[in-house]
Amino acid sequence: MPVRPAARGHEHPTAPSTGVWVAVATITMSFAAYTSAMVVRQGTSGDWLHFRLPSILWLNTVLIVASSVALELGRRNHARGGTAAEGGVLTLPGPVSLTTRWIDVTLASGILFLAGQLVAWRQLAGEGLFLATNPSSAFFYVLTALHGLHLLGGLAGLLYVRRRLRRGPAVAAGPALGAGALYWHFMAVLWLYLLTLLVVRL
Amino acid sequence: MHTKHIASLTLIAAAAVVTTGALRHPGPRAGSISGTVTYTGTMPKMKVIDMAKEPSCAAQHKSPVMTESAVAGPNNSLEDVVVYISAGDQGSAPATTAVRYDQRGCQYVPHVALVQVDQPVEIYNDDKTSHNIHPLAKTNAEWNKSQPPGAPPLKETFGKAEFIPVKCNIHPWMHGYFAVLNTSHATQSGEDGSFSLKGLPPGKYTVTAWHERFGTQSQEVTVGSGDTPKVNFTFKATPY
Amino acid sequence: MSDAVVRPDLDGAAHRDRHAADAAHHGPPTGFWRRHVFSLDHKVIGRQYLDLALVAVTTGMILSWLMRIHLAWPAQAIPGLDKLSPNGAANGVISPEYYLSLMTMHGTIMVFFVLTTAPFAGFGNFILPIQVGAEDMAFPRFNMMSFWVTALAFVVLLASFFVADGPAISGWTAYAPLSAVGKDAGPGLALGQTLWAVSIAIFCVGQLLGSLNFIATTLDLRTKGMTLARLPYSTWAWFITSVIGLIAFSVLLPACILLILDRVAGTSFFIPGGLVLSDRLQPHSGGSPILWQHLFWFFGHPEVYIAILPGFGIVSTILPAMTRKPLLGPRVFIGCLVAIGFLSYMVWGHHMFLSGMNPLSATLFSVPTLIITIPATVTTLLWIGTIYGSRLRFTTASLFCLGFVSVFVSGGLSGFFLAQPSIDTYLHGTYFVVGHFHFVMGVASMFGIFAGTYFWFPKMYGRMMNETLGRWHFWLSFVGVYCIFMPMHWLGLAGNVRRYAAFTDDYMKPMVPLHRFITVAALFTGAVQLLFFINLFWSRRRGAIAPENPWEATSLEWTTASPPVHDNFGGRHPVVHHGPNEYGVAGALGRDYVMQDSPESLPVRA
Amino acid sequence: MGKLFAAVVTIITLVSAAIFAMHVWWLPPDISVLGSGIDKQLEETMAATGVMFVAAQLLLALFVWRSGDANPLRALRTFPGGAIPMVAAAIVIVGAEVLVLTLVGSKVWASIYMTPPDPGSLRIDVQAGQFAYYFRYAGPDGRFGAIAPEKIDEANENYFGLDPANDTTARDDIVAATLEVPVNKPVALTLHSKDVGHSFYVPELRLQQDFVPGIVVPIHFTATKTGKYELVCTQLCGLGHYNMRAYVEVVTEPEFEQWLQDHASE
Repeated sequence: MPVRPAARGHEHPTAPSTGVWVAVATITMSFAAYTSAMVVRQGTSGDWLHFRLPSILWLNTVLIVASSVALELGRRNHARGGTAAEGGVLTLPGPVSLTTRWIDVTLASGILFLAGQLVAWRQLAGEGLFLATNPSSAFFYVLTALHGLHLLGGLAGLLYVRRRLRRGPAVAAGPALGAGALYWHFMAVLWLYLLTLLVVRL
Repeated sequence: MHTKHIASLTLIAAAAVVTTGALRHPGPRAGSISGTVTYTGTMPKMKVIDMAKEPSCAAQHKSPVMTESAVAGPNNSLEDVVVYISAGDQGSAPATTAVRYDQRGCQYVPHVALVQVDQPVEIYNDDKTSHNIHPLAKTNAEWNKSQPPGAPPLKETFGKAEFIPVKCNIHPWMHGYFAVLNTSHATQSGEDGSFSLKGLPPGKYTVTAWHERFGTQSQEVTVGSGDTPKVNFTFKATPY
Repeated sequence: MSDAVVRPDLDGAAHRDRHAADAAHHGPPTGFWRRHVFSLDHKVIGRQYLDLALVAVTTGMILSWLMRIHLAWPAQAIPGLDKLSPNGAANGVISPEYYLSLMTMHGTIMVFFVLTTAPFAGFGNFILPIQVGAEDMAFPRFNMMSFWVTALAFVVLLASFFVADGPAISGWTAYAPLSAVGKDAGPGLALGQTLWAVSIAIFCVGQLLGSLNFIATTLDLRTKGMTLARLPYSTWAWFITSVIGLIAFSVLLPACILLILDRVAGTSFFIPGGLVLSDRLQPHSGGSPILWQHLFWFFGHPEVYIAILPGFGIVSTILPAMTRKPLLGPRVFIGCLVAIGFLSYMVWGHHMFLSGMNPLSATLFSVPTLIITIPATVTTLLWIGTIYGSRLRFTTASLFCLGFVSVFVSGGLSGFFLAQPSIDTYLHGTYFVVGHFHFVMGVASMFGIFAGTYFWFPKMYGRMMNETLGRWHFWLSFVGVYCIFMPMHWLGLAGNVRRYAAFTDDYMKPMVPLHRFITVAALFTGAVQLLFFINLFWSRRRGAIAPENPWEATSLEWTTASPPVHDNFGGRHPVVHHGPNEYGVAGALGRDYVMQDSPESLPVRA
Repeated sequence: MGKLFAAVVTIITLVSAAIFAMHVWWLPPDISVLGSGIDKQLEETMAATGVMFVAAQLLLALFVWRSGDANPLRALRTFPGGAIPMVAAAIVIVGAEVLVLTLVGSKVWASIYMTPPDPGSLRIDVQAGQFAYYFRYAGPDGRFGAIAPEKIDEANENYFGLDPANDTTARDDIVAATLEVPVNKPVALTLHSKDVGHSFYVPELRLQQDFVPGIVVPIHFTATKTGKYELVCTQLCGLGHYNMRAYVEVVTEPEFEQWLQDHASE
């Protein structure tokens, strides 16, 4: 791998992925906190109201999983047998245009997912379930909102990666792309977790 | 503000009327409305206040202190009822002298304070302990300040008419009222339930009586030149 | 890990080119804003953090002065205070609610904006990258955001001094429901409390960004040969602290968000039903006040170690340099740091012995709490053992290290009492607790900060600090803090309750004279800190020019210019051959130490 | 400088230790059955930590004195045995200390919090609110009336939210601002809060327990000495926190009966 002694972070081969792994740990921790809060709160008193989740959530789930797959395809195409981040010998990346197209697909479905989440909120509000209506609805809004917020961060990150791919040298964007993909996959997994949690609890 | 303007205008108008009238025959003399407030039914039993928490206050009272939310006098008379002109007031001068409100022996003196809109209220802590004054205002601004022993009096004013409950969180039994009114024609029924509103120019008035537990009642009264009509109020008392 | 440790150095044209490109890309910025304000340079950011901490600590200390004056002479008018808070301090006399505001702000400012920013974010930012031989942090932009977000949090907190009914009065622990129900609970609990929660939430974000940087930098940006075993102890401490911080703040953030929602959105996470405040039945229902306590203390106790562990690292870095002896049992020391970091997450419940928790779990929480004293004791003994038979150099830095050890012992031992539910039953919520945590996390980490300042100031500003002023600063502070905080333990034993604006209870009245003594000591000790300020500002301009390595220390920052150039090593990439602990050895040129990057083969013990 | 440091640390240590040892400021006399256990536990901890405190500080002072101001060429001496004795010492001394404290301590703790109150105890319902305590005795019928927050009316002394109009069991409940208890009779308290968190602290009873809004916390004690003691709040509860107190009056059985009669409501 193109090792240079310690240098500016965002040029450094492994720092981005380390950073994302740390971020993943942090976000996991905070959602663990929300989960335990949810469990405790539900156990505290019998005012927990169960309600049916908006059906659109399933569509959203499909969307986010699809976006994750698309991004992975993009990353694979860019890697073509290993990026700098993964170590190993340096190889020419696949055509940048293809990679960016996959990224565009990811961005699009990501945005659609967020839109879908908003629709879900509207549906709940339509049923008269607002943030303060009941602890269960409160947790629904809080969890979905925070997941959405983190996803927005992911979108911003991917846009940055996309820019760097276009500006080139594309090979230098490899670590960033790898990190971005890692984060995005985590967002998808996190959503699946939240969905199960909500299904079980609400 | 606005009420003040109207007030002053009406004053001028009234003055004009009086002077022009004076040229022809002796002008109209002010009348007064008086009467008594009584109750029917069973009065709630006032309870003994346990001030054990605050020895310095308990020591100030020889006889046990009772709650004051409904105080009866001889032959069913009702005390501490605020009687005031709620309509037809022909002008009240804005009051400038401050109303004194005391915290003495962990009680509010007076229990109900008559205050005019924008009239300064001076709140004194005469006790050896801290109080906090917390007017639970709804239309006026709510505030909550503590007043340690020896602290200077708090000077406050209320901009809108409202019956404001006042409480002290440090001594939960302390409850009183600021009766903030738009008129200077207001009084409280005495121990025998009697009251009298003096200095009323001839005219048609609505007299309202307010009691913190039994609510409000109103009556229409017409006061002729120098008349002293009688108006009585009777509240329905409930034990709880 | 290990693969990260040794990297093949396949240097080559490609690499050199890219490096040239870097140099072009990362030459020192020229614009004023990029240089001094929104700088990406970890050294500037570190100094910014320290300056922020300086402002914060001054504020916090003045608040404590006001509190102490009020406790000793409750009716005393303080000239001008009525200008700052016409409501809280009418005629300059502090009202009980204003006292609680001062207390809440003192605690919050000191814990978050001083004890977390200065020893960790401040020194860590400046020193850590250089000690690992990096040109900068892993993510300079996040680093800059981290500081400015923290600064914003500070501004939001201070803003609450200027809202109608004053800052929050619910203490730095902001127990629900007092902190959650709003204005009916009393003054300071309306907008002031909301600002508090918002400020802390923002602060969490800043610290998470910071910790992320510290971890990535320590793991990835170590220069060639800088194995984990060769990391200086301060870097070890900062690294472990950032791991603790990462977990702690990622739990406090959710807690604050839920609290804000309870306050502004009408939810009931922490507010149970049927509460009547000021004759008003509250609209909430079903919430759990204990939930807040759990979330808060899950952060809150590790926070104590976030405040003190950097001090451990600083002392363990300075002591060897000043004793000219290697630190006793370096691996044991690092083991202790890890153990403490790990245990710090199993003890939060000891703050809640009396919260009606299941008595059994109280016992379960008390065991790790007592066990955590073992690694703490070991580190203390290691320091004392390092001093044994050494050639101690009495610089201000070393004096503050010695002071650190002394107060840490004093404060740590009083923890034995509070760790036991049976005794905590009596001492909980008394001044004993106040004395305990001020010694062990307040004064101890303060002394760590002072030691670090006197030690690294030459590197940071290129000039030496004045030693005479420094020594006076130490001696007066050292005696002063004992006069302030030791008596608090006695007050606690006598049952003197903390967080009281005045002592009106019959059995507490006799304790007022002792409070007066403490107040005098506090005013004195506070005034002494002026010596430090004078020294700081005077030395920045007039101090003697500092050599590269004034203390004859071994770690990499002492191989750079004072102050270091923009990319720290001027394009050079140091290669590390030795650990940081090579003191009291026969080094080259008759030195008694070997620097980490000096090429000579492993030295022989003298 | 080394001698100076040694001297200062020694003075600070000995003065502090002396003041602790001489009980210049100390706990008020214990008046409860379970308090003695706590006092014993505290005394033992005080002794143990006291020894560690003095030892550690004096060791520090000694080493600093010996290493300071010395000939810079004096040979360095590493601590005999290196770090191992340190670790051993810490683990043995502190570990043993911890073990003992935990074993003994948890016994004391259990005796207070894990043992159920005596079935024959006098039951008293305690309510904390900003900023006063109120105490409720069941009255002749031995039953507590139901409480409803919306019924709370402090202006009329209805602090608990009783409903005497409809709830007959509530009519004879005795509500007082003083905690009146008979001496040597087990007392079982149920603590509940009207608004925010508060705490129940009577130093002489060696008893401290938080009021947690939303839940009822039971505690129990037996007072062994008649007299008037102060109950204070130790959980920050707002502007009147420092003013939140009540008195505990421990009286003889007949005096207590008399008191009940005096306070009997309609």
